[in-house]
Amino acid sequence: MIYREAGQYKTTYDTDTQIFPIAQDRYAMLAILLIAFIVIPFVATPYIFSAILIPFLIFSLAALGLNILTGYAGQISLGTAAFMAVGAFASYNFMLRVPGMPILLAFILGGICAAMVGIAFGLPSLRIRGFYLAASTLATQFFVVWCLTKVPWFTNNSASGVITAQQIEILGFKFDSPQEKYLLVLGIVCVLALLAKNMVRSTVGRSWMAVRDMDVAAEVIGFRVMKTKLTAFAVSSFYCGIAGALFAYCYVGTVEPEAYNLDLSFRILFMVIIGGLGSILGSFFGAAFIVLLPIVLSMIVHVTGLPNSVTSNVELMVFGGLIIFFLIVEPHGLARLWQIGKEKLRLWPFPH
Amino acid sequence: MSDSAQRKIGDVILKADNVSLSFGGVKALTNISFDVREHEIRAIIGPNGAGKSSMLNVINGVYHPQEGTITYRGEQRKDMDTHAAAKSGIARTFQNIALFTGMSVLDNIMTGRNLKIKSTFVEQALWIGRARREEMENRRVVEEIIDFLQLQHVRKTPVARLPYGIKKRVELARALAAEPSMLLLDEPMAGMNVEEKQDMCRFVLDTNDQFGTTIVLIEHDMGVVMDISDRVAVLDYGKKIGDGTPDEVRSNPEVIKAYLGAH
Amino acid sequence: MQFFFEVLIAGLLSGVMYALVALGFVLIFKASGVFNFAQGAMVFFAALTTVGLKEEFGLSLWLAIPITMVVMVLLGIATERIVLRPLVNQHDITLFMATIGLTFFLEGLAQLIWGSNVRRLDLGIQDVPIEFVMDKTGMLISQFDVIAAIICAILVAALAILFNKTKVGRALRAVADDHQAALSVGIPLQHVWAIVWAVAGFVALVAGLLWGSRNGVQFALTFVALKALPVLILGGFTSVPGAIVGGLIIGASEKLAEVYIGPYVGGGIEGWFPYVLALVFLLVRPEGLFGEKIIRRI
Amino acid sequence: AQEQFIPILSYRVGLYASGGSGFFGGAIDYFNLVNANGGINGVKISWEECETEYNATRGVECYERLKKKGGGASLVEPLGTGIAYGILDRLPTDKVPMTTLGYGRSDAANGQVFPYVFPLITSYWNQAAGMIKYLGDKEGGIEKLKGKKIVHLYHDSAYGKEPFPVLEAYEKSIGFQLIKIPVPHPGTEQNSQWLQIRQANPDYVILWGWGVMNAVAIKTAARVGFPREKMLGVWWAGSEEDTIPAGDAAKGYTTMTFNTPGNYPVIDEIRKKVYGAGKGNLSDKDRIGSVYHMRGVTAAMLWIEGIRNAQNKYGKGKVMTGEQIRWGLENINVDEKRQRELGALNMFPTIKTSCQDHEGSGAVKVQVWDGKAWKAVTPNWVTGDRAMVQKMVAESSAKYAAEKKITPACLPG
Amino acid sequence: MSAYLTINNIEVIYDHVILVLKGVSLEVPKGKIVALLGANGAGKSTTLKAISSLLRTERGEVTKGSIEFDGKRTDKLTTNDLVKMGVCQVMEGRHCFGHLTVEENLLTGAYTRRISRAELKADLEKVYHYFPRLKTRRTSQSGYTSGGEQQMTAVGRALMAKPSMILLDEPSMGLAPQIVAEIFEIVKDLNSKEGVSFLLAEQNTNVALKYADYGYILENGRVVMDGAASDLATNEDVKEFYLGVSSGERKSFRDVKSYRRRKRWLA
Ligand SMILES: Nc1ncnc2c1ncn2[C@@H]1O[C@H](COP(=O)(O)OP(=O)(O)OP(=O)(O)O)[C@@H](O)[C@H]1O
Ligand SMILES: Nc1ncnc2c1ncn2[C@@H]1O[C@H](COP(=O)(O)OP(=O)(O)OP(=O)(O)O)[C@@H](O)[C@H]1O
Ligand SMILES: [Mg+2]
Ligand SMILES: [Mg+2]
Repeated sequence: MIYREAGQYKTTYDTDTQIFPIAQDRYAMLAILLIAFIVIPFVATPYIFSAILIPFLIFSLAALGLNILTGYAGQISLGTAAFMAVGAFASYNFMLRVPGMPILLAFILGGICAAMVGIAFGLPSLRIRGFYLAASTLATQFFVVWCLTKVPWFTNNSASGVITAQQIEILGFKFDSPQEKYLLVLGIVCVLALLAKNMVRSTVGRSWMAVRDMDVAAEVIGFRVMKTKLTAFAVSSFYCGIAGALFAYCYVGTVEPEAYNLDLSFRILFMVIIGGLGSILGSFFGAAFIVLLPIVLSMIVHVTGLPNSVTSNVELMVFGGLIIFFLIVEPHGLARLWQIGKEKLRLWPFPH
Repeated sequence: MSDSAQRKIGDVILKADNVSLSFGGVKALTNISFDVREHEIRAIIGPNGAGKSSMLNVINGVYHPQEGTITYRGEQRKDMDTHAAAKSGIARTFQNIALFTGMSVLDNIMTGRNLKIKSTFVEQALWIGRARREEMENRRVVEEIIDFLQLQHVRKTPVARLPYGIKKRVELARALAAEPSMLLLDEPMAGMNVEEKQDMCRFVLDTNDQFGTTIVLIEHDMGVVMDISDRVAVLDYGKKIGDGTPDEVRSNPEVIKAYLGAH
Repeated sequence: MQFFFEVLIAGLLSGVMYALVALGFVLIFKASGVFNFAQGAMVFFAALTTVGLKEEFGLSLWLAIPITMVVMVLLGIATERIVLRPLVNQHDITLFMATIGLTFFLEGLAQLIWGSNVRRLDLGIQDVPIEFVMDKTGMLISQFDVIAAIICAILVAALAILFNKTKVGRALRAVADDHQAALSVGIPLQHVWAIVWAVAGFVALVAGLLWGSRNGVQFALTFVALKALPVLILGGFTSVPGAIVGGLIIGASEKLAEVYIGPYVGGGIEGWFPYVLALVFLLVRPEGLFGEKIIRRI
Repeated sequence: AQEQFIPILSYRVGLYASGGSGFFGGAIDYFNLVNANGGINGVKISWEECETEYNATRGVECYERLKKKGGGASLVEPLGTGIAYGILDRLPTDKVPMTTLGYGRSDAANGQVFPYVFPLITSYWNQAAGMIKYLGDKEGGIEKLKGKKIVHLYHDSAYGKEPFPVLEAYEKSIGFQLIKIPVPHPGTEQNSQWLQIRQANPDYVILWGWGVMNAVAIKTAARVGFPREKMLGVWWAGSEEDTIPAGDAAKGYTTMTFNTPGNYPVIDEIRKKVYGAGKGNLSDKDRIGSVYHMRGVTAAMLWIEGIRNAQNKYGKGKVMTGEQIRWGLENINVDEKRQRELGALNMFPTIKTSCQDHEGSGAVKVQVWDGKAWKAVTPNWVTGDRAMVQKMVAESSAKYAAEKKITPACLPG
Repeated sequence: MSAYLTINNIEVIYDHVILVLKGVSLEVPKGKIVALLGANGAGKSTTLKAISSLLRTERGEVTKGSIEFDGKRTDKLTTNDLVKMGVCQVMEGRHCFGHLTVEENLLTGAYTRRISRAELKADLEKVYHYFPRLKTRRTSQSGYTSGGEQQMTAVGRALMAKPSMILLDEPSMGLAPQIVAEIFEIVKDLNSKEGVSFLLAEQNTNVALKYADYGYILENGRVVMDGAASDLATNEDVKEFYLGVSSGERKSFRDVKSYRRRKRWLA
C-alpha cells in the first residue's frame, strides 16, 4: 500500500517523461542524494570512502559507460578497461604537458580522447556482430595496453611505465582526503548519470535501442546505423575514459598500464550484466554487487576460521555460484529484480 | 466508388520497370513491372513465396534488384536505398514483426518520428531547449496515433510481452508516426480475427482518407483485399499474372487457378 | 629462407595447439549457441584433476586419465542441470555470463581440491626436435607437436562427422538456432546439452593434457583460452574445420609477424596481432572463414 | 594480551597463487615461531589475511580494511607491484610502512622521497647490475663482455621494463649488444621469441619473467636447443615453481636470488616448533625451505627486526605504531652476528638501512637448478655498480618528488 | 466420451507478477478437434504453452489448477516427455531453425521417433505432398524462405513427429487461402484417418468452426463461452464479433464504420 501510484495523474507529457514519474521514487532519490552528499561525508570512515564508496562510484561510472554500449546499443565489448586507460593516460598527459590545465577539463579531454579511440575501434562493429564483435574487441584491450607500455611518451618516459597522478585542485581547493575525493567523484558521477538518463530517454537513446533490437528495421525507419553505433561507442568510451581517469586520480593514485587489464574489463562487464543490461540504475546495482560481494564474502568466510588457502578458493566458488544464481533468479539483472519488487509492492497486500 | 473519388487518386508516383531479383538459384521476382498511383490503396496478392514481400523490399531498398529500374516521384534509379526511402516518406510494416522488442510500445512508436528530430545529441543529453520541446511535440503526435489505434492500455508495456495481434498494430503505429506519404504494409492483418481485421481496415482506410497516404498492401484475406483496395496486382512465383481492379482480378482465370482456387 | 620456414612451421604447429582449445568452444557454440567462456577453466580443471589424482593418490597416468574423463562427464551433466536448464531460452549474453560464473566456480573448486601448487605432467612424449628431420632438413620439429597434430586431426574428423552426418548433430544445430522450437519438436535439451558438455569436457581434457605437459599444470592454463579466441573468430564459431584452419592461419601469421614485424615496433605484438588479424578477416567475412552466415532478414 | 598487528595481503588463488602461498606461508610460519618463542619482548604478533588475488583494486581494499585493525597496521607487504602502487600514496598519510622485497619501484630506495617504502635487501636495478657483474665475472672480467650479445627476454609490462635503464647504461659503458625481446602476458607461447633468439645466437639470455612464462621459456629453450647454462633468470624466475614444471629441461638453468638456498637453523626450528605443533601454514611440507617460503621467512625476519628496533628506541614490550616501526625499518642492521643469532647466517645478505638507503644491501646471489634443487653458484654476495644505480635512484626519485610536489627530507626519528 | 486432455482451472503468471490466465478450464476429448477462439491477447497462446510446458522458458508458471493428459498430470513433465507421449505443439510465429535447410527442419521433427530410413523418407514425402512448395525449396536454409514457406515448414515439422495430439497455434497465419484450406483438410484427414486430436488456437474463426467439433471462447484470460462448434457458429454474438456477419450478411470491410470496442461478455 505504501507504494501506490494511484491518484497520481499525469496531466502533461512533460511530467510523464520525468525521470521518476512516480512521486515516491522522486522522494526516495532525493533522499538518497541528500544522504550521499550531506550525511555520508560526516559519518563514513576513511575505509568506507576509499575502499568502498570511491571504487563503487568509479566502477558505476564505467559500468554506465559500458551499459550504454552493450545494454542500450547492443554491442558487447570486452575492451572497457582499454578505454579507461586511454582516459587516464590522456588526462595525465594533458595535466603534465599543458601548463595551468584545469583538472576537470583534463578529465573531459581524457574522456574525449577515449571517445575517439572508441570510434576508431567501433568502426568494425558496422559489419561484425554479436560474439564475433565481442571477441574482436579484445583487440582493443590488448592493443591499447600494449601501446601504452610501448610508447614511453605516454608515461612521461618513466622507466617502468608507471604514472603518478597529479594533485587534484579545483579553483584553489585541493582534494586530498578520501572524503573530498569522494565528493568530487560523487559530483561527477551524478552529473554524468543524469546526462546518460537524458540521452536514453530521448532520440539518441531510442536510436541505440532500435539498432540493438533490430538494426535492419532501424535502418528502414530512417536511423543511420553507422552514426548510431559510432555515437554509442563514443559516448560509452567517453564515460569509461572519465571513469579511468578518476580511477587513477581519485582511487589508486599511481598506475601502470597493466592496471587496466582484461580482468578489469570483465569485472565491468559483470557489473553491467548482473546489474541489468539497458538500465542506468542497474549499472549502480551491478557495481555495488561486484565491489561489495567479495568484501562481504571474505568477511563471512573469515569468521569460519578455515585456513586462508581454503577460504580464498571457497570465496571464488561462492562468487561464481552467486553470479549463476542471480542470473537464474532474474536473467535481466538486479534492476529488473528491483522493478519486480516494486510492482509486487504496488499490488501488495492484494495479489494481482 | 464515391470516397475514392473524394480521395482523388492521382498520377503514378512509383513505378518499377522490369524488375528482376534472384537469390542464388531462387528467382524471387522475374521481370516485374508495377506501378502505384498517388493516394490509392494498392494490393499485392499471390501464393506463398510468390515474391510479394520481396517486392516491398525492393521498393524501400532492403533488396537491390539485379535488373530493372524504379522510378519514384519522377526520379529514376537502379535501386532504392533504405535511408533515402525513409527520408522521402516511405514507411512500412513487416511480415515477421520487426518491432524493437526491448522497448515499450510508446518508445517504439516514438522511433518512428526519428526523422523529425532536429535537436542535436548534446541538446538531448542536456535535455534543454529544442530537445525538450521536440520531445513533447513528438509525444503529442504519438499520443494521437496511440489514441487512433487504441493502444492506450499497453502504452508502457514492453512489446516483447504483447500478443501477436497487438504487435501488428504497434508496427502500424510506428509506421504512421513517420507521417509517411507512402505506406507499405506486409500482411498487417495476419493473426487477427474478423473484428480486429475490421478495425484494422478502418485504420488503413482512415489513414488513406484523412492523410491521403498512398498504401501498398499485401494480404492473404481476400475479403479484405477485395473490399478495400483500388487496384490489385497478382504475383505467382516471381511473375506477375494479373493486375487491375478487384473485380477484374477476381475474374481473371489465371489468377483463379494460381491463387484463389475455386471459391 | 630456412629461417622463414622454421618460423612458419613453428607457427603452424603452435596453431594446432590453439585449435585444440578452440575446438571445445566450437563444440558448445555450435550445439547450443552458448559462448562458453569456461572452456579455459575446464582445460585447467581437467589437467589439474589428472595430475592431482596421479600425484596425491599415486595412480598411474593411464588410470588417472579415465577417471578424469568420468569426472568431466559428471561435470557436464551437473552444468546442464544446475546452470543451463533454468536458463533455457534466455539471451545469449546471459548464458555467456553464466559460463563466466562457472569459470570462477571451477577455478575455485580445482584449487580447493588440489591446491595451487604448480605441477609437472609427464605424458612420456618427448618435447625435443626429431633428429631425423633435423638431420635431413635442419628444421626443428618436435615429436610432441607431431603427436598433437595427429590427435587434433582425429578430433576434428570425429566432430565434423558428428555434426554433419548424424541425427544428433542435426538436433544440436537446431538447438543452437532456437531453444524453444527445439523443445517443441521434442529434442531433449537436457540430454543433448549434457552430452555436448561432456564431450567438450573430453576435448578440454585432451587440450589440458597436452598444454599441461608442455607448460606445467598451473592456473595459467586457463589463459590458453585467450589464444584460442582469435582462432575461433577467424575460423567461425560454428565450424569444426574452421577451428583447425583458423589455428593454422593464426599460428603461422602471429609467429611471422612477431619475428618479422615485431622488432620494428618494439615487439610483444603476439598479444594483439591475432585479434587484429581476425578482425581484418571478419571485415571481409563477418562470420569468419567457415562460420554459418548470420541470417539477417526482415 | 598486547599484540602487534600485521595485515597480510596475500594471494592464494589465481595466476600467481603458488608464489603467494609460499611467501605468505613462510611469513606466517615465522610469526608463529616468534610467538612460540614468546613474541618480541613479550609482545605477540597477530595478523589477519585478506585475499587480494594479485589484483590492485582488491589489494587496496584489503589494505584499507586492515590498516586500522588490531590497533593499527604495523606494516604491509603486498608482494605485487600493482597493489604496491595502489597504496603507495596512502602510506604517508596513514603512517604505515610498506616493504617491497625485491620488486616495486627501484627508486623507492631513497627514503627522503619515499619515507614509508622499503625495498629491503635489493631492487630490480641492483639485480640487473648484479646480473651484468656476474656475467662479466663468468667471462673473466666485466670488460670481456664487450662485443658479446645479451638477450633480455622480458615480460612485456612495467615489470619487465624496469631494468632497462641499468641494462642500457651498461650496454653503453661496456659495449655489448643488448637485444630486447618482449613476451606478451601471460607467456604461454614463446616459439617465436626463441626462434628469434636462436637466430641471434646470443651469448646469454636474461630471463625477466613472471609466472608461467618462466617454465615455458625454459622448455622452449630446450626445444630450440639453447643451453640452459647460458640463461640467467631473475629471482622471480628462480623458484621450484618455475623449474619443476619444466622437468629435465631446467637442469643447469641459473637465476639470481637474494637467499642462499640450503637449510638453516631457523627453518629447522620452524619445522620443529611450528609444524610440529600442527600450526604450519603450508599444506605441502615439501615446500618448507623452498625459495618462496624462505623469502617469506626472510621478509618476516626483517619486519620483526624493524619492530624490535623500534621497541629498543620507543619502549621494550610495548606495541609499536606504524610511525615507530618506520623508524625501526629505517635503522635495520643485520650483520653476520645478528644473522647467526637469528639462525639464518648467510640466508640473505647482511643489511643495514638508513634514510638515504631503504634497501640496505643491494647484494644478490646466483643459483643453479641441478634437476632436483637449487644450489648456490656464487659463494659470495654479488653487487653491481652501486654508484651508478644510486645515481639513477636519485634522479628518478627526484622526478617523482617534483611530480608529487614533495620536498625530499629525512623524517625525524 | 473420455477427455484426452483436461485443463482444470489453471492460472498463469508471467514474470512473477503478470497474471494472464485467470482460471481456464477446458477439455479435449480423444479424437476430436477443439478450437480455442478469442481476441488478441486473450491468452490462447499462453494456454497452449502451458499445456506443452514451454511456459517455463518464458518465465511463466502455472500457479493454480492442473493439466492432465491421458490421465497423467503434466506439471512435472518436460516438453520432451510430452512429445514422446504424443503431444506436439506448432508454435505461433513459425520458429523455424533458420540455419537448417527446410528438409533438415522437417527431419528434426522426427527426432523422438525411432524409425527406419525408409519410413522417414516416406513421411517426408507425405509432407512434401501436402506442401509441394516445400519440396522445391528443400535445400534452402529456412531462414531465407518466405513467411508462408516457414509456416508450412513449421506445420510439416510437427507432422513429422506423428503425434496423437497436436496443439496448433494459428496455423493459418500468413498462408494463402488455398494453403489454409489445405491445412485444414490435413487436420481433418489426420483426425478422421489416424484419430489425432487437435487443440486449435485460431483467429480464422470461420474455418476453425467449420472443422472443429467443439469450441471455447477465451476473453481476458477466462473462458466466456463454450459449446459445440455448430452451436457457436450460429450464436448471434459469435457471428457478429468473430465471423463478421451481422443480421445474416457479411459486411464489407470498407463499410464497417466504427472501430469502437463493442459489447463483450465480460467487462
Ligand atoms: N512472456 C510474457 N511475459 C509477460 N506477459 C506475457 C508474455 N507472453 C504473453 N504475455 C501476456 O499474456 C497475455 C496473453 O497473451 P497470449 O500470447 O497468450 O495471447 P493470444 O491469445 O495468443 O493472442 P494472439 O491472438 O494475438 O496471439 C497478453 O496480454 C500478453 O501481454
Ligand atoms: N534474402 C533471401 N535470400 C534467399 N531467398 C529469399 C530471400 N528473400 C526471399 N527469398 C525467396 O524468394 C521467394 C519470394 O519470397 P517472398 O518473401 O517475397 O514471398 P512472399 O510472396 O512474401 O510469400 P509469403 O506470402 O509466404 O510471405 C521465396 O521463395 C523466398 O524463399
Ligand atoms: Mg511475405
Ligand atoms: Mg497467440
